Amino acid sequence: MESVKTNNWEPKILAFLCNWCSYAGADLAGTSRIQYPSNIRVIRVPCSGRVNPLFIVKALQAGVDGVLVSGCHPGDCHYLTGNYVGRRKSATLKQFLEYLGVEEGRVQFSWVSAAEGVKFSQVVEEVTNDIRKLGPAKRLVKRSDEFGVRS
Amino acid sequence: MSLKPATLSKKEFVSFLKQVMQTYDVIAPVELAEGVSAYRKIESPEEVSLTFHNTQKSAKEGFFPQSEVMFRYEKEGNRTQVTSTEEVDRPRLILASRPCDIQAFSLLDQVFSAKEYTDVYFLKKREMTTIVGFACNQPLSTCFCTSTGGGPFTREGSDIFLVDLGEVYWVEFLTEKGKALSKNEFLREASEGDAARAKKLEEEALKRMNVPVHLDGIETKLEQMLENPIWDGIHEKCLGCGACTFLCPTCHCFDIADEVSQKGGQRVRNWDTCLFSLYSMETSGHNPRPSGRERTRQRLMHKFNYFPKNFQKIACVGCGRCILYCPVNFDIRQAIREINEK
Amino acid sequence: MKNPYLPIPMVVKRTQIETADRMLRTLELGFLREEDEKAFRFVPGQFCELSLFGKGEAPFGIASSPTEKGSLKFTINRAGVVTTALHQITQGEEMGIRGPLGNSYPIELFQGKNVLVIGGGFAFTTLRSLIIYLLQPENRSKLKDITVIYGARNPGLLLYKEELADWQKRSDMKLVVTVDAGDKDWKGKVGLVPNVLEEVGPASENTYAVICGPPIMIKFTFPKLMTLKFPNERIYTSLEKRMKCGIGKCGRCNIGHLYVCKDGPVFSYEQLGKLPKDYY
Amino acid sequence: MASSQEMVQQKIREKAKELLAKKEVDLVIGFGEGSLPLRATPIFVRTPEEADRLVWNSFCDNNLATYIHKLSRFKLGIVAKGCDARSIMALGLEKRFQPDRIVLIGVPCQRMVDRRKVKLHVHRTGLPGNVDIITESASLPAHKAGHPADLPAKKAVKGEILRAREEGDQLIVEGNDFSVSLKKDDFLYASCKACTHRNPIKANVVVRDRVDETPLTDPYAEAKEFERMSPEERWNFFERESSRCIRCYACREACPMCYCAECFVDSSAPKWLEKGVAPSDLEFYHIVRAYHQTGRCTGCGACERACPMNIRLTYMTQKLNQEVKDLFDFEAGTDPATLPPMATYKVEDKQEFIK
Repeated sequence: MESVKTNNWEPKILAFLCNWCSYAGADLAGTSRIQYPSNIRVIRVPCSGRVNPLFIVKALQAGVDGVLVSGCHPGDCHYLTGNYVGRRKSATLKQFLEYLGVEEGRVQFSWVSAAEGVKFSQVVEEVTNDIRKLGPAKRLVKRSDEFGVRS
Repeated sequence: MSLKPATLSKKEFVSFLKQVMQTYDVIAPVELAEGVSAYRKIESPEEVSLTFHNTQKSAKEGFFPQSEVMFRYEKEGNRTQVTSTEEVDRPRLILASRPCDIQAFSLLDQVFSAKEYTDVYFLKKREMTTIVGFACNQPLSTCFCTSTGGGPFTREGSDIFLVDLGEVYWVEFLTEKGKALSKNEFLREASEGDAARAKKLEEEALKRMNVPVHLDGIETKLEQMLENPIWDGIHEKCLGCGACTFLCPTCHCFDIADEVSQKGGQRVRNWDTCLFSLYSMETSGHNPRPSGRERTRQRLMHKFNYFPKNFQKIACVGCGRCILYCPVNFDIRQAIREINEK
Repeated sequence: MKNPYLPIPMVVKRTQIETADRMLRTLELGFLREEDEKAFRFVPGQFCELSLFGKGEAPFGIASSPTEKGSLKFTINRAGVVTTALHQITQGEEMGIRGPLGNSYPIELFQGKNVLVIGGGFAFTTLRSLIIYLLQPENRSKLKDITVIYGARNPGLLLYKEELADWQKRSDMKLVVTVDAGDKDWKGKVGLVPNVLEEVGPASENTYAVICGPPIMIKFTFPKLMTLKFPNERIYTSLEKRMKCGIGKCGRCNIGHLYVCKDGPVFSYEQLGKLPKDYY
Repeated sequence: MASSQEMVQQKIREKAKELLAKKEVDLVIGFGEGSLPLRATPIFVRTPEEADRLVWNSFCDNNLATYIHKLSRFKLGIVAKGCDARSIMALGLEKRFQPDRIVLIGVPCQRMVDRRKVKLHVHRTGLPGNVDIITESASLPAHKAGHPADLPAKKAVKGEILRAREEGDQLIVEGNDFSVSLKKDDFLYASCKACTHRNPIKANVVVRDRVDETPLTDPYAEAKEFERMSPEERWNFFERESSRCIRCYACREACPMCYCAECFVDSSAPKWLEKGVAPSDLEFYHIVRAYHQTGRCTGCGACERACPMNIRLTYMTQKLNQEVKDLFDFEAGTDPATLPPMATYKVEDKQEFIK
């Protein structure tokens, strides 16, 4: 059953994109007609530092196959230091999730500036490929019929 | 006409249970981790573990699970199709419930069947369930069921009653429901010796229950104590977690919430506790029980004053779970003592 | 066995924003099944759990009177998740109700007596139900004087303006509407409910008082009723508490051994005096 | 001959009396005699006379700093072990109390006894009269979660523990039909064995000589042991542990660092998770609860000790502590001048993991 599904399966990836850079980078990729996989769903955030790690865990629970958080390069933060603070959250959360057994690569991070449409498409390509290799997310995912004790 | 007691060899317990499971959904103590057990619907007899003093979570879960779907709904356009999950299609059997938990069932009955409204989810399960009581050969020092109207060998409320005699279980059939199991081919006729052994174990167990907790008159005592300064002290170490109330066999508060899924969703009830501040918090942010003082008071007043006022019985069966598992050693026996001394 | 947790399916027939701040909205709900409508018998003061699938339930007093056939009215203050959703629901949508729940105003006691109704803010909902019920000719004939004092913070926050205008014109009742602060168009009374009560000074002899409002209003009005020599057993109020099941099982709305949902929400001050001071 | 512990107890009482008598504090939070063997219980002492109820032993395992939140309007004296003191310092950094309103009665800690390990040791041979019926015909689930595998395996005693006392490095445990002497070191909390800060930092007064802070195990032993498993095994372990959760939030309430006015689990808008016991909700809760302690956890183990279902929790927080030490060279509650790592940054922080 699973394998049948896997054949047509396309990963669903949630991307938290900083309004000031990566979101504009995605825009640029689009307006420049650069192709990238359509697997990402974007949530625009004011800063990569705004991404509460809770959002990432929630996204995984809600059933996305992967999460990408993308913000401004170091030194370029619109709020000066938001991406630095976010970087610490990202580093610790990533390690922690992998420690608990969430596959490496489910949660990824990138710096993409507003000028980097090409880089944006490459990042999405890479992340999508990584997650496609990992297969559908199973750990932590809440099944729609899930209730009570999982047997 | 009562049936003669039987015995069941422990070697044949698994076979016995297999046969039972052909007719019943069996809810039995399962060891979730070493030394931690709770009642679960079992898929195979091997899951059962009867080596507990008492389980952490009580057997009330057999009728009132921590989370329970009340109905599912599906939306189609403007219409919503609601399907209740109240029906119980197979007979159920709660295996090896301690007498304290069984006494608690009768208290929960009062709440859930109270005349104005019947709680179908609880009652339908209750009706369909056969209860196999399990004597406490070794009550713990934290047990005080004999002070709350029960006892380690109290049969009341059981359909069948088991006593662990070492190599075999002593099996008594107490009700019509219980007798339905008497035809199980793995039961043997009990001997005089078995009866004597069961009797002796009962006497020994009762002898262990030698530290009474004085609950006579506590309802009246508490009547005048709502604003007593005693509450300032009693609650102080309480962390405000829900461990005691969630493990308590008589606590029955719940919350109702909707869980949404893609097609529709379900309305669910989950255990809740008066010790959480959110429990009584109103949408405006106002909380009539703003601190641990009021919440601890509510817990004790409900058990020993409000519940008896409504149902003529205290809402405590002396199982000792709240004493054993409180993270800060809040001991309800001490609280009772303090109340009595006021 | 009847399942008291299953909602009765209803349809939103009409909606109306009541107040200038748009925080209060009245829903008029119609029954989808005839048998439900027949079975639904209530008395003013009772409430329902309004049920929105996916959002949950919240309790609301029934604002319409049993004499207004064909639908039920509820006025909803937007505060939390459920009430916000109830502000968004549109005409023609389906939803559920559970009820009628709780006790009611002691209407049978009012026979041959005067009735004083004091309301404040949006707690006026079940009082609307009560007043309309009492004004029905058959009921009205059994009563002596009816006096209603209703206050809101400002004119924009007064509920049921049509009804108020109607009652103002009637000769078989006395209506005093007051606001804490008027605006340029306000021609009516300005003053706090407790003070207006004192000014109106209704006789307490042979009179039942029903009072509903925010805790602060109750706190200051109650002593005035004492001054007017209303005995505790003839003052009634309706309480609010966090509720879930509405049928005395889930536990959270107790005051002492009573449950506001099942044994209330209407209590006399005599009853409240005997209960633990756990309700405010 | 008074044992060192009795002397500590005496000094705690003296200090508490003095603080209360001189009105330097309104109350002293310390430990009193527990109502059960192997236990002490938090007490709140308001008069010099009451100070004689204060005790000190190897069962004083609660982190008393958790009471600061509801008592911060008072001047507090707190009996503080190394871990309590760290929590207090960490809370000070988060401005949870006025710095001059807490007096620490510091107790260099002898490490606390894990009562569950003792009980399990006693339990493992089965209960007389309730002989294990199942294990002969069928075995229990292969991996028995819930407790570290480092328990002494020898068979000892049966039945319920009714009394326990300490004699030097021994723990005398007695029941109706047994009395056994156990080596305390075999029954310590894993978090105590790994502890490297047994001497309370910044205590106003210290009631015993400094203890040697060399830990009995690797400071990150639990995390390292866990990491030896494959990702799949790790997830299964985590899933199994979380599945026992009853949502009582004892772990949250026992933790001094858990004090959010509204915890994410209690928020209704947005509703982050349901309130039931669906496994993924339990997992979600445990991940976020632990992760929220990043750079704030002092490794006291209060969460795990509080759990009525014996869910293992410190392997998670210990990993976070290890990460924070490796990445930011920070240990919570050991340095009153440095901001917690998640509240700050360095330009040169590692970022190889970022594309």
